[in-house]
Parts: sequence; C-alpha cells; structure tokens
Amino acid sequence: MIFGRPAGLTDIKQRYCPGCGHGIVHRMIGELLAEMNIREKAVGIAPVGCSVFADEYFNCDMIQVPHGRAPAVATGIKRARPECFVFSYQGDGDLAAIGTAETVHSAARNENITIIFINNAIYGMTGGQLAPTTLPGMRSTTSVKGRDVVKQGYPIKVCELLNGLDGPYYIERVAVDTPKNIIKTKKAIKTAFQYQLDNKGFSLIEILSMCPTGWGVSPVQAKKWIAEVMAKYYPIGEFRNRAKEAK
Amino acid sequence: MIFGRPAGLTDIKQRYCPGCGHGIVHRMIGELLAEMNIREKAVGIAPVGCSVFADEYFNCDMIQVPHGRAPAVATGIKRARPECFVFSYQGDGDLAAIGTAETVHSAARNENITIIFINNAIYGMTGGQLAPTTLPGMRSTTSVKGRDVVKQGYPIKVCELLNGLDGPYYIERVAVDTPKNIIKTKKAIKTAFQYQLDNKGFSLIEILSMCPTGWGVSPVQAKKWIAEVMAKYYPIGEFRNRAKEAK
Amino acid sequence: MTTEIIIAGFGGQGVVSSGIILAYAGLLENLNVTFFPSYGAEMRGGTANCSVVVSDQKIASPVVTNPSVVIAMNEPSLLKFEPMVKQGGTLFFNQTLIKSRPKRTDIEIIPVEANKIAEELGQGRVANMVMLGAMIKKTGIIGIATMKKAQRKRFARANEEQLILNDKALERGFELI
Amino acid sequence: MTTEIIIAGFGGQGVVSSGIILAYAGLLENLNVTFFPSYGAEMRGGTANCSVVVSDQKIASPVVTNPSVVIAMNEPSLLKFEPMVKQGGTLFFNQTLIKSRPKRTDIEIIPVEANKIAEELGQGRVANMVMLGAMIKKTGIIGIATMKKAQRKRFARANEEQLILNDKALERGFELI
Amino acid sequence: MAEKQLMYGNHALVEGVIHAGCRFFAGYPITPQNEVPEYMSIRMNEVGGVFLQTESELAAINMLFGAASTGARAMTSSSSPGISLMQEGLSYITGADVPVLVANIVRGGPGLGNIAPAQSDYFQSVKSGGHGDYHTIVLAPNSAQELFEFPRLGFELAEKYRNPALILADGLLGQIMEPVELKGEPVDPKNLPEKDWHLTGCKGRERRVIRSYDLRPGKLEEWNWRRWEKYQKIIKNEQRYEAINCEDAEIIIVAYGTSARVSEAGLRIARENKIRVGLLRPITLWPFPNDIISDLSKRVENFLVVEMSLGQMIDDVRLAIEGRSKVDFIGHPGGGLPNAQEVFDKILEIRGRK
Amino acid sequence: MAEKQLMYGNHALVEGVIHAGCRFFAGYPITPQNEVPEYMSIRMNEVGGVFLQTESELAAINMLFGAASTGARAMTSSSSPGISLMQEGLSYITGADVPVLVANIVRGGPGLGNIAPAQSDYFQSVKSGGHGDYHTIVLAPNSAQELFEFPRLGFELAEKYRNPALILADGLLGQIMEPVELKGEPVDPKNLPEKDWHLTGCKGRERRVIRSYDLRPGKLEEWNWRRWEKYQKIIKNEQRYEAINCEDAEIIIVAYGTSARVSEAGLRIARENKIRVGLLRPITLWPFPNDIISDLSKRVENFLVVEMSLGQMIDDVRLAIEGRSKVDFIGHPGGGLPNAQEVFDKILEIRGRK
Amino acid sequence: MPEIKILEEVCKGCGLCCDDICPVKILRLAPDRINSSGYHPAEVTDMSKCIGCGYCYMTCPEPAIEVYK
Amino acid sequence: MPEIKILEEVCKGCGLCCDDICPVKILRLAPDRINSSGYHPAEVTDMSKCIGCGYCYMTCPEPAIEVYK
Ligand SMILES: Cc1ncc(C[n+]2csc(CCOP(=O)(O)OP(=O)(O)O)c2C)c(N)n1
Ligand SMILES: Cc1ncc(C[n+]2csc(CCOP(=O)(O)OP(=O)(O)O)c2C)c(N)n1
Ligand code: SF4
Ligand code: SF4
Ligand code: SF4
Ligand code: SF4
Ligand code: SF4
Ligand code: SF4
Ligand SMILES: [Mg+2]
Ligand SMILES: [Mg+2]
Repeated sequence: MIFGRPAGLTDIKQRYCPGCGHGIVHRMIGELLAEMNIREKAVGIAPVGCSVFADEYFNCDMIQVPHGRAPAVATGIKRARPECFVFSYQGDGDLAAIGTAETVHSAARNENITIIFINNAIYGMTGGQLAPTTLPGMRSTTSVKGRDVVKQGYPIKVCELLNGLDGPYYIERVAVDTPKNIIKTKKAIKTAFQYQLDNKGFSLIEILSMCPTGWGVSPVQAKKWIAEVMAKYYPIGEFRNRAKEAK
Repeated sequence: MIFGRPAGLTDIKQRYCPGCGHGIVHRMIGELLAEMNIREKAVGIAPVGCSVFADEYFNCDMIQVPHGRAPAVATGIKRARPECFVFSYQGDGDLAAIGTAETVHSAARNENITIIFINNAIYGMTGGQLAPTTLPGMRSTTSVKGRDVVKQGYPIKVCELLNGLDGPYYIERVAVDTPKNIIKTKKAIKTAFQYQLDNKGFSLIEILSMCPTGWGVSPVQAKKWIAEVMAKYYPIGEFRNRAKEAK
Repeated sequence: MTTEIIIAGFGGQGVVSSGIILAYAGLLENLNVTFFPSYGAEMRGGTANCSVVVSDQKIASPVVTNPSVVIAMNEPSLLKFEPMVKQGGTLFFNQTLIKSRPKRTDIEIIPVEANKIAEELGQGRVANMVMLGAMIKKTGIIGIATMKKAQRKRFARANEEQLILNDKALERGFELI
Repeated sequence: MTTEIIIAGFGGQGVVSSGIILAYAGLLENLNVTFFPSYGAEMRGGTANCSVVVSDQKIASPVVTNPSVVIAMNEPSLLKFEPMVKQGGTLFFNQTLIKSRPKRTDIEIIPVEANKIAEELGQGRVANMVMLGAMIKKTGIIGIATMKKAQRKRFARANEEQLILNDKALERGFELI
Repeated sequence: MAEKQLMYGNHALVEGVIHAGCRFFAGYPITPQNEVPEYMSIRMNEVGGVFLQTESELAAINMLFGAASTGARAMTSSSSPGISLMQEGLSYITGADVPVLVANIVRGGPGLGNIAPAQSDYFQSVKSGGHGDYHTIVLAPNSAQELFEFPRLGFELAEKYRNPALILADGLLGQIMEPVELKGEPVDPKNLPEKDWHLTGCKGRERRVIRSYDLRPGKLEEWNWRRWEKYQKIIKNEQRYEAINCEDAEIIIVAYGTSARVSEAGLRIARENKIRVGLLRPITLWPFPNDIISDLSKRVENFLVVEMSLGQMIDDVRLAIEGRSKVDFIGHPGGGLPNAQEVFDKILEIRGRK
Repeated sequence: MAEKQLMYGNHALVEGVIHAGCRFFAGYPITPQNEVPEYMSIRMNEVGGVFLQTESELAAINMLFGAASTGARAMTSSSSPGISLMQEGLSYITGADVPVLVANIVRGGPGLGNIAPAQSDYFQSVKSGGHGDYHTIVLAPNSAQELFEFPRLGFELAEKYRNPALILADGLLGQIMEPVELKGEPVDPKNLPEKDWHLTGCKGRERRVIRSYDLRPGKLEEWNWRRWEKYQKIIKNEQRYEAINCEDAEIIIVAYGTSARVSEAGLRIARENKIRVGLLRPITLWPFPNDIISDLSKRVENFLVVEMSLGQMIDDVRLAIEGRSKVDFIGHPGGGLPNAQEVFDKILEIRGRK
Repeated sequence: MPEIKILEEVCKGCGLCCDDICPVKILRLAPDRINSSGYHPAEVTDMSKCIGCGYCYMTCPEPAIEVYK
Repeated sequence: MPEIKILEEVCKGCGLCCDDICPVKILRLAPDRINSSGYHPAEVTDMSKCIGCGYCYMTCPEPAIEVYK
C-alpha cells in the first residue's frame, strides 16, 4: 500500500459531512504526526466547532477546550511541557471571532505553537451562521440576503491581520480544493511543524476549506467555489516567514 | 480669556498624577465637544484604567463600562441611537489586552464610532505592570528586569495591527509630548470626530502619552522619553484614511 | 386519545420534516400537538429522531419514552427504538434499507419498502412520505387529506411538482395497508 | 497592651512607609503586629491611610475603628480622623501643611512642624519620620533604636545618606516632645 | 383570539421579543438556541430593528449594556457556556441598575457538556453567577406559549425595577414545536417613555452618568443597601407560580419548565390512581415563590422536587420549608430527562414510607 | 521553627504557592491582588518557574487548563470581576476533572464596585458561578499565615479529587502585613507523581484525551452522577472549620475570613462581659461545615452570621440549621467592614430578646 | 500494476474523487448501490488505467481510498 | 498685553510648562511655596514677556493655566 489511512489517525469513522474539508486536513496532519515522528510527543487541541471531534480522530494525546481559547490552552501546555509538540486545530468562528484576543496575543508572544486554522467562511457546527470570514454578499443563516458589509461589517483576513504584528514567525494561507493545493498545504503544515521543533515560535496555517453543508452546495461545487471566489478574496500565499527574512 | 478650561470639561479637579498625559487629552476632547457643538448629543465611554474617572470629567452623558468592552458598549449605543455622537476613551491594557477582540471587531465592522486610545505603554491604574505596549527591555512591576520578548512576547502596535483589516476608516498615531504634537493630536481627534458626524465609520486615534508614575520618572523626563524612545518604536503618522484613498 | 410517536433515521431522510408534517396535520384537525426533534452532535452526523404527541387533551409532557408508534427509517433506529415501543403498539420500518428484522411479538410490526417505492416514484427522498401514508392509514389518527394540506404547509416554498410527488408518495404508502 | 494607630496623608507623604516601619518595629520587639493600608481610587490620587495594631496579645481584628493614636499629615486627614480618636487618645498633626486646628478637648493634641523640620533637614519627604519620632516618644510603644533598625529594614535598598537622614528626622521628632 | 400557529419555542421567543417592542438584539450562535439569532436576523430586518451577530457573548452583553443605557429595549440570547461568559457583564449591568433581557436556553453541562435540555444553570441564574451582591429577575416558561409571553413580562419587570431579567428555559422548550397564540397588542417602541437616566445627549438638561462603581468610602455600601431594599420589594411583590391540584394534596411536587410538564403527566397518573398529588410550578425562580411553599409546608408532609440537574432549586425549597416537611428529589443532570412513570413511582415510594 | 517575617498577605500567598511546588502562574493584574503577579514574576524567575501575564483572565484560566492537563501544579489569582470572567473556563476545567488552583482576593461589587475588602463572591464560589452542575473546593483563610499555608492544601485536595480548588480571601487579607512563619518542607515539583490522565505525549502508552463533553445519549448524565459521588466523598471527608469557645456558648457566631477576626474581637468583649459567645469559623466554604453547625443547632438557640455582603453564607447556615435555631445577621456589602463593637452590640440585642 | 481499493462502508459518496481530479477519469459514484449509511459509494470503472498517482486518496476526506503498487 | 493666570490650587507642580515649551521662558515652579495639596505651583517670572501663544495652557494636564489677551 502506497497511500492509505495514516498512523496519525485513529480508526474511528469521522462524523464530518460528505465532502467536508476537515477530513482532508485531518488526513495530512495524521500523516505528518507519523512521518515526522512526533505523534508520541504531540498534544493536540480540539476546538469547539465541527472539529470538536478531532480529539477522537488524531491518534495522539488530545484536549478539547472552550470555544476560542485553544491558543491559551496551547500556551499553557507548551510552557509547562516544552518537550511536547503542541498544535491547535481551529475554525474561523473559534479563532477569528470569540478567540480573537487569544489568537492575536499568542501570535504577539511568538508562542512556540502551531495553529491549523480551517477557514470555511461559515459557522459549520451550529448550522451555517455568519462567520467573521463570510464573504461580502455571501448567504448564511444569519445573513439570508447575503452579508451586508454596512450592517455586518467586513470579513477578517486573519493572515493579513496577524501580519501587522512583530511576533509571529510563520504565516501562510493555503487551500484544499485541488490535489496541487492539497500537496502545497501539506508542505506548509510540515514547515510549520518543523519550525516548532526548531523552537522558532508561532506558526499559523490558514486553510481555505469546503463546507458543502454550510454553503448549501454539493461538495464538487464547493471545491470549485474555493478556486473561483474564495481564493480571490483570500489570496493564497506566504505572508510571513522569519526564516527567510533572516537570510 | 483666549485659553482656559473648556466647556466640554466639568469643574471637577482631575485625580491624575502630576504630568499625566490623560489630562492633556481630556482638555482637547473637552474643547472639541464645545467647538464642534456635539457636547449635547455626545455619549462618552469611560474604560477601566486611570481614566475610569473620565465619566466625572467630560461634561456630557457618560457611561463607565467593563474593562476592555468599550467598543462593544459604543456599538450598542450607536446602533440604538445613531443620532448620538459616541466616543470611547481607552488605555492600552483596556484596548490592546483584555479588549483585543472588541477592538478588532468594531474596527472590522467599521462601526461608526470614535476611539481615543491612550498608549502609555503601561498599566497605570493598577501600579505599573507590563502592558501589551510596553517596549522591549522596558521595566514594569511585572517585568522588573525589563520586558523579555522571548518570554513575554513582542509589543502590539495597534495601528499597524488594525491596518491589516479592510474595515476601519481612519487610523492615526499622534503624541502629546510637545506643543507641536499636541496641536497635531487635536487636529487628528477633530478629523475623527468629523468622520463620525459624516457617518464614515470607525476611527481610532492612538496617542502616545506620559505616565510619569508608571515609568518611575519625572513628568519632564517622561515627555522627553516619548520623543527619544517611544515615538521611534511607535512611529507617529496616519495609517489609514479612506477619505484620501477615495480620492 | 393521546398518540405518542417517534420517527427516526439518518439526517438526510426527512425525519424532522415527517414529524413537523404530522404536527401540522394534528393542528389542522384541531388536536393538541407537540413536536420535539433530537440530534446527535451539535449539528453534524449521527441519526436524528423526533417525538410527536397528538392528543385531544392538553399535552403535559412532550417527552416520549414509550411510544405507541415508531417509524424506523434505518438500521440503527430500529435497534434503538424497537425495545421502547409500548406493548400493543405499532412499529413501521423501512424494509429497503434495514437488513435485520424486528424481534418483538407483543407489538404489531409493519414493514414498508419505503425507499424502493420512493425510487419507483423517481425520488428516494420521498421515502418518508411513503412511511407517513402507511402510518396514518394503519393508526387512523389523521386523514390523508389533512396530511396533504400539512405537507403543503411544511414545504410552503417548494415547487408544485415536488408537492404533487409528495402527495403521490403519501397515497402509495396509504394504499399499502 | 494593644495600641491601635491610624496614619493618614497624601499619597506622596510616606504614610504607608510609616505604617510598615511601625509594624517592623513592633515585630523586632517581639510584639504582635498588623498593618493595613487603604487607598482611594484603584491606585491613583486622593489621600491614603493605614491602620497599625501593636499588641502583646494575639491580634484578632486588624481593622481599626477608634484608634488610640492618629497621625494626620494633611488637612483632609485631620478632618476625617479627628472624630475617630478614642477618648483619651492622642492626635498628632502636621502643623506645617494643616491650616485648621483640631477641636476636640477629650483627647491629647500634639502639633508637629513636620514638613518645616523636614525642609530644614533638607528633604520634605522625611516629614513622616519626624512625626514617627514624636509619636513613639509620646506613646512609648516603641524605642527609637528599634525604629532606626525598622526603617533600615523598610528601606533595605536605600543609600546610606538617606538612611542617616531618616534617623536624624526620627531624632528631631523624638526631641520635640 | 388570534388563531394558533405551530411554532418552535425559539421562534416564539423571537416573536415575543418583537411583540414586546424590542428592536435591539445582539447575540452569538450556540446550540440549542441557534434558531433565535437566525429567525431574529430576519424579523429585525422586517421591523427595522437592530440585529447584531457579535464576536462573542462578552461583546453581546456589553452591547446590551450600551443599548439599554440609551433607553432601548435590548435583549440577547444564548445557552449555558455563553451565559457563563456574560457574568462579568451582568454584574456590571446590575450594578449600574440598567434593565436588559437575557434568555438562556439551557443545555447539559458542565463544560462543553452536550446539547440536550438541562436545568443545571439554576444556581448561576438565581444566586448570581457574577461577582458581588446582586440578583437578576428570573422567569421560567414551560411552553412555547410562555416563551412568547415572557419577554414582555421580563422587560416590564426589568424596567420597573431597573434590573436585568433572565428567561431560563431548558433546551427542550426552545426546540419543541407547539401551537402558539400571538396574544395581545404589540408594543410600539416609539411609545416607550424616556426615563431620567437614559443616555440621549444632555441637550437641555443635566448630563447623566451610568456607572457601577463608587470609590468614596461607604458610598458603595449605601448603594448596595438601596439595591437590597429594591430586592425586598421585588421579593414581596413579584413571586409568581402556578399551583395545580395543591388544595387537597398530600404530596406536592415542585418543578419548573419541562420538569414541571413531565411532573404534571406524573401527577395525572397519580390522580387516576386516587393519590392526591399537587404541583407547585415556580414561574419566577427569583424571586422564588418562597411564601406559598412555606405556607404549604405547614400542612403538607411531603414535597418532591424534580429537576433536570443534580439538585439546585431544592436548596430554595428547603430554605422555604425550614425542616417542617420531608423533601424528596428526582434529578437528571447532564441533559437527562425525567419521565412521568418515574415521577409516579417516586410518589408511590414516598407514600409507601408513610 | 522558621523565624517570622512581616509579609503582605498577597506575598504570603505567593510564597505558599511556590512552597507547594507550583511552577506555573498565569494571571492578569487587578487590585487588590496586584502584589500577587508582581511578586510572583520575581519569585518564579528565581525558582525557574513559568510566569505569564496574560491578555485577560479568560486566557489565564485557559492557560491553567492546559498546564494542569500536563500534570503541572498551576495557579492563577485575580479579584471579583476577573473571576467572573473565568466562570466558563472553571466550568470546563471541572467538567474535565482537572485540578487547578484559583485565588480570589475579593473586592466590593457588583460591577466595577470598588477596591475595598468584601465577601460578596461567596455564592459565585460555592454555588458555582459557571454553567452546569459542579462545585469547586473553596478554602477561606483568615490571616497572612493561612494565605501561605492554604495553597498547598488547595493543590493537595484538588489533585486528590481531580477538581479545581479556590482560595477565597477578602481584599483586606491580601493587603495586610502580618508576621508569617514559612513552615514546613517545600514541595519539589520533580517529586510530583505522574497520573494516568496527564497529557505528556503517548510514547509507550495509550493516547489520553481530556474533554468535558459527551454527546452519546445518557453518557453525560452518568458522568455527572459519578462526579456527584465524588462530591459526596468530599462533603463527607473535607469539612473544615475552627471552633472558638463553642463548648459552653449560648450564642454562636458563624463567620469566615476578616469577618471572623472582627467577630473574634467582638467575642472577646462579650466574654469580658461574661456572655457565653462562641465562634464557628468555616475554613472550607465548600464543602460547607454543615454537620457541626447542624449538631450545634440542636442545643444552641441563637446563631449570628457576620458577612461582608448582603448575606450569602447565611443560606448555607440556615440549610444546616433547618429551622431549629434563630439566625441573626450582620452584613456589610460593597466593601464595608464590620467592627467588634457592632458585633458585641448585636449580641446584646439577641440576648435582650430572650 | 497500480490499483486502488475503495472502502465502500467508509465512503460518503461526496464525489470529490469522481470529479476531474483523476488523471485517467476512472472514478464515479456507483449509480445502483448504496452503503449502509445510505450513500452511493465511489467505484472504479477500469482499474487497468490507474497510474497510482494517489490524487483520489489525497482528495478523499475520509479517507476511503487506498492505493497499491 | 497678553498675560496668563495660574490657578495655584489646581496646579500639581508637574513642571511640564516650566521646561522648554515657553518660547520666552518665563515659567518656573515656585521654589518657596506649596499649595494645600503639597505641590510647588508654577509661577511667572516676567509677565511682560508673555506673547500669549498658549503653549503653557496646551501643555498643562489640569489645565491650571488661563491665557488672556
Ligand atoms: C462560548 C460558546 N459560544 C458559542 C458556542 C457554540 N458554537 C459551537 S461551534 C461554533 C462555531 C463553529 O464555527 P467554526 O469555528 O467556524 O468551526 P466550523 O464548525 O465551521 O468548522 C459555535 C458558535 C459554544 N459552544 N461556546
Ligand atoms: C476584568 C478586569 N480585569 C482587571 C482589572 C484591573 N485593571 C484595572 S485598570 C487595568 C489596566 C489599566 O491599564 P490601561 O488600560 O493601560 O490604562 P491606564 O491606567 O494605563 O491609563 C486593570 C488591569 C479590572 N478592573 N477588571
Ligand atoms: S458543517 Fe461544514 S464544516 Fe461542518 S462537517 Fe459539515 S461540511 Fe464540514
Ligand atoms: S498612573 Fe500614569 S496614567 Fe495613571 S494617572 Fe498616574 S501618570 Fe496618569
Ligand atoms: S490513483 Fe490516480 S489514477 Fe489511480 S484512481 Fe486514483 S487518481 Fe485515478
Ligand atoms: S472522495 Fe472519498 S468519500 Fe468522496 S466519493 Fe470518493 S471515496 Fe467516497
Ligand atoms: S502663553 Fe506662551 S509665552 Fe505666555 S507664558 Fe504661556 S507659553 Fe509662555
Ligand atoms: S503644567 Fe500645569 S500642573 Fe504642571 S506645573 Fe504647569 S501649571 Fe502646574
Ligand atoms: Mg467555520
Ligand atoms: Mg496604559
């Protein structure tokens, strides 16, 4: 077998909807935990969101934490046990709404942790409400006529925002809509993981990810929408890499 | 009398320490409330911080609110009574630490409010602890050997951070160390106030301000330190002005 | 008379709609009704089920613990709810998707080829309507005319073909019994 | 014997230090002591005051409501605390800064030119020491030698001139009585 | 009489809020009350009100603080974890004597718990989960109909006493559909009177200040005692409850919300079996209907408290009874539901002991 | 015996935390406990521990959640408003059965209130201010010495029962200076045993998961009942109190913290006047020393509760007494302090009524 | 000869692998079958064409696909 | 003739106005006097030099200075 369920994932069948991007990202993290030989020292953090169940899916020590506070919990774990490899897995509501302060401050502290940020532009878990990342004009169950930027404000571009800080070491935005992008995504996550192992500090990988259910479209339409619309609003690319600045 | 206590301030003697920058900013706001004829429709928001007492000092309707939540309260007031002129007055701990989420999101919403942000790089009220804006190497009562960026992280540059958002209309950083800068500061505050009256949306004026007590120096040393050190780390200037972009 | 009903199945099987349609129908016949859905995880996955109470008296508890009627749309639902059916009650199950067979002998058991019939009608999704048709015929708690009105209330925004298809499915189920 | 003392004045007048020095001194003389400062606003402005209890028994309450000794360093403090002094107690007040005069006749009143003397010594800040010197002489609760040790404990990081100046101020106050 | 409509409890709550003349909602999604912000976003848009989906529950409660300070009827809605995040804000708002309305559609806890119906936030609601001495008025509906009616009552009590009001409903009440009658004349927000504390700009009057602090020695204590007097008034005037078959009862069940409905079903079985059981359903949890229970305890030997929790309201029942009667308990924490049979069995057990 | 040092209560607390082998502190400044983070930042630096000044109290409590999950002794400290912000986190931590230590140096409330000493966070602490059914172990020191000693007790109880522990001390106790004896052998963090739930990386063992949710039908209820059994154990084994002159007392004062010290002064006056007064000082507020008070109420006619609040602990006293004895009350909310004379006067009044 | 195995019971019939990602277009959703979760699982039309690139595996959220060489 | 008035009881003796901000350098802290708050108030050395620029007023946090023309 050259490709198959990685050792970094448990055998539990995932509860995500058909075509959900979470599963694709889970698979890659699961592979890296094994490939990079960090599964046995990893402590992963599951948020509140559809990926609350990540604590069942990643085959390593896990903790499920209050909505938005994953970076604070990660900080506590990493400071108490620097020898552990600590990553948090968070959605846009979790990371960019209720968790804004913890996200910004863990980045400002250049905390030596890795944040995997699933941007699906919606609150999946609770039924498709407006997220801080919902695009202008995009429909949600709390913006049935589409996001009105005058009343509901502009979306938050997390990478651009955090790039305004001196602290963070590595920030990149990727997507999981095509095999090519999926491969890039894995590379970015791997780089981030390596930086933590090298004690470089804070990394955040923002991943544009399908939520067919929340978007009310088929999985295939969902992945196409990422390329055609979402990635235009949230440009893919590397925003911060202090390793390169250093050079 | 060509210069004297403005009608926008009450007669109550202010409790601030000798040489405190808060008083200088209060005076200018007090003047503008009168000059711009908005005192009678203004609702001001006092934070938790040394300026908690601002609710006694500004001669208009005032509300004192939980630590860091002023932008949320301001949003509530402005949305419920758009005809009112709404400004919040906040310190760095209040706005950039505990209030980070409310600050970022009111900016992202381009909420039609004005935030006067007093950056004195310290927690004045509680006795000079480390602030999110305390400079690297700067001493505080919780960083007695000076801020160690490795352990305590990097300061947050609020204007630079918020500039990573699409939402905000006007963002400028000023200082109150010299008459020249004080005059500039008043101009910036006036511009921000005017934008709210014109329904342009969110303005934030960051003001580098002396805290002789928290810094453990004389008022005169304090004001010199702003020019010599603080303003170098927090460059003064206009970061965002959508009125100009428009042109 | 008070009838306590549980309808259970996958998320996609229209379990919740079935319950709401029943409740609407009860209301249309001036009965007291309550409808209570319950999901697995916050929103995602797992099987959904709902409790419906239809009664000519004021309804005290909307919580159904031993239903007189159960509609099981898939395997897990059958396993979960068969034991709960009140003695002498009726269990309807979706024969197309459910491999195993009910074991109880103290209740009446009605197999329905819900998905098969639905597919025949050209849309698997209406399997729940087939089930409802069979159920009301068997129990007599609601007339089919009322059910047709009720499904139109539920799917107010649906197009006419769909509504007609739903009616057909109700009738097919109704005729089964 | 239990002595309950309140010291009050502006933030800058070393009120808190005075209290702590007294407490240190009490401890040095193997007495039980408690010290409790109270400020106005969270940290800023207003007048500060502190309660010190010195006793040869276990101290139950550190809260002082009718002090047997009050030291008033400024006007507001005099106004606030004069009425609280226990009958037969002693009130020391800073004559240099306080314009008005105490009115009570049922207590002993000791005016002290604290700031004047301190300025003579070349540093207004040591006015509190002058006051302490006078107070311990009058009440005899603590010896001056102990007070000198105590202020050195309090100002462990201060330079020697300052410490000597403090001693001088204590003595000047001591000699006043 | 308006005809009845089949409605989700959560939708009935929204209709009740609009009906009460509220035009300001700020909230954050959370199961089992997502239908509230979702439906509210549509209705507020229709009636020209303000709907804000906030960055968090902290922001929501503080937006209410601002909006209500201007005199607007303002409400938020959430469920257990979200309500926990509002405790500081509620303490401030109560300390500033500002009326707001908060709905808690309770789920299983502690922590993330689950999304099943629960009553385990009773202590948080009635004993004040925030810091300092304060109480919030707490209303406990037990049907979609009451979810429609109580927002208005909540606003009226909140404004009458300048104190926040809570609607505490277990998740089942939010999730069920029942026929609801949209009774009464809707309140026109324009007709809500301006009070002498509203922040509206000081044109033509003294400036006004809303705050929750007073650093002057002794002043905050006085203020708290004034609030205490207000609370005594509320306790005296506002105890609300529903008494079912209590007159001749030998055993009285005390339960609210869904527990009360299940208990009533249990009571019916008991009555069919000729057992004289009564049900005392608190409608205000604070003020708690202490007086009626205290009176009843002078002649009724046995009380049975039924809660969807490990037992919280039972403390208030025991405080009212002061040892005069025996108190039994049925509890279901963590989203568990009681059922009529179990209530009846418990009644038989109590009876057996006599 | 180590010689006594004059210390701030807040500094004694810090020394006690270090002494208990805690090497992880995360907190946010707030009066009247600023000396805790300030001094802690110096001491943790000296002992090579972790000191984190956080962006907020929410972050602090969640950092504790993380640190304690790895087996570290972790603590935070704050005052009333800051503690209100920790309620969601505390509910999660309790729901995940993780031991942490939280100190609340209480100030006047509600809202911003003031910075004077208070006891008005009693309900929040003992009735659980967060959502869901849970309790935190609550220790109430009444001297700088106990502020030094209780962190260790707190950690030991917290770890024994896998439950958070609180230290509840009014601001006066944090602000006073008193002689403190740094008793006992300090705990070496290296000697703290690893437990089978610590998150340390799954090398050579099954992976471990810490969570507070369970969505499987009925499971969360079972979990809550297991926690209930744990709580019954704690209630049975851990009720702590100090009884002064209770043997022959005709009137018993119940008070904790500073109120207890003032009451003791009042008691002394009474005894000088040949009035047989006793003082029952709860040391654990949860579990509340219910049994001793219940016993005493069988022979003592009058109880006097003294609190720096509008009356919160009095509920637990009345629940223990169940109407057997009369309960009087002296309260000072909003940062007010009682004094010995007033306690004595009340005693005379009670006596007069007899 | 590379080939893939589809775990039909794990597959959720999302169709991501059946769209355009397979370079040799040999994947589709089985029109006739549903698995016990009620999904039409993916199936291979002509295994001999498979080049073992793994794109289907990478695209599958579950993952319900294994690739062998 | 411009002149300024210093409200001695309001002044906190911070010295900001006495530093280098007065173009004609006529401000200093009174060496001999303290106000009832214990501060040495600012005083004018030579009023005739005042040009009424208002810098002192602008610099004063209280403000304890009034400027007249
Ligand atoms: C304090 C609190 N507020 C709200 C919720 C409800 N809630 C659960 S998940 C969620 C949002 C999930 O959206 P996101 O973070 O984008 O994750 P996704 O489901 O989209 O992957 C919310 C609001 C909660 N559990 N706790
Ligand atoms: C929830 C909460 N946390 C902490 C505090 C304590 N506190 C009061 S003011 C303050 C910080 C003030 O610093 P800043 O905002 O910079 O204002 P400054 O005093 O420097 O003007 C803090 C932490 C509080 N009152 N409430
Ligand atoms: S709701 Fe969206 S994010 Fe959540 S599991 Fe379904 S597809 Fe994935
Ligand atoms: S502490 Fe600093 S900020 Fe606060 S009043 Fe004093 S000088 Fe001003
Ligand atoms: S491995 Fe490549 S070629 Fe083979 S089926 Fe999968 S995508 Fe097609
Ligand atoms: S991608 Fe996976 S789940 Fe989706 S259809 Fe293909 S095999 Fe099935
Ligand atoms: S007005 Fe100008 S010139 Fe006159 S005193 Fe002030 S600063 Fe000096
Ligand atoms: S600036 Fe104002 S307060 Fe400072 S010394 Fe001058 S007059 Fe006095
Ligand atoms: Mg999302
Ligand atoms: Mg500051």
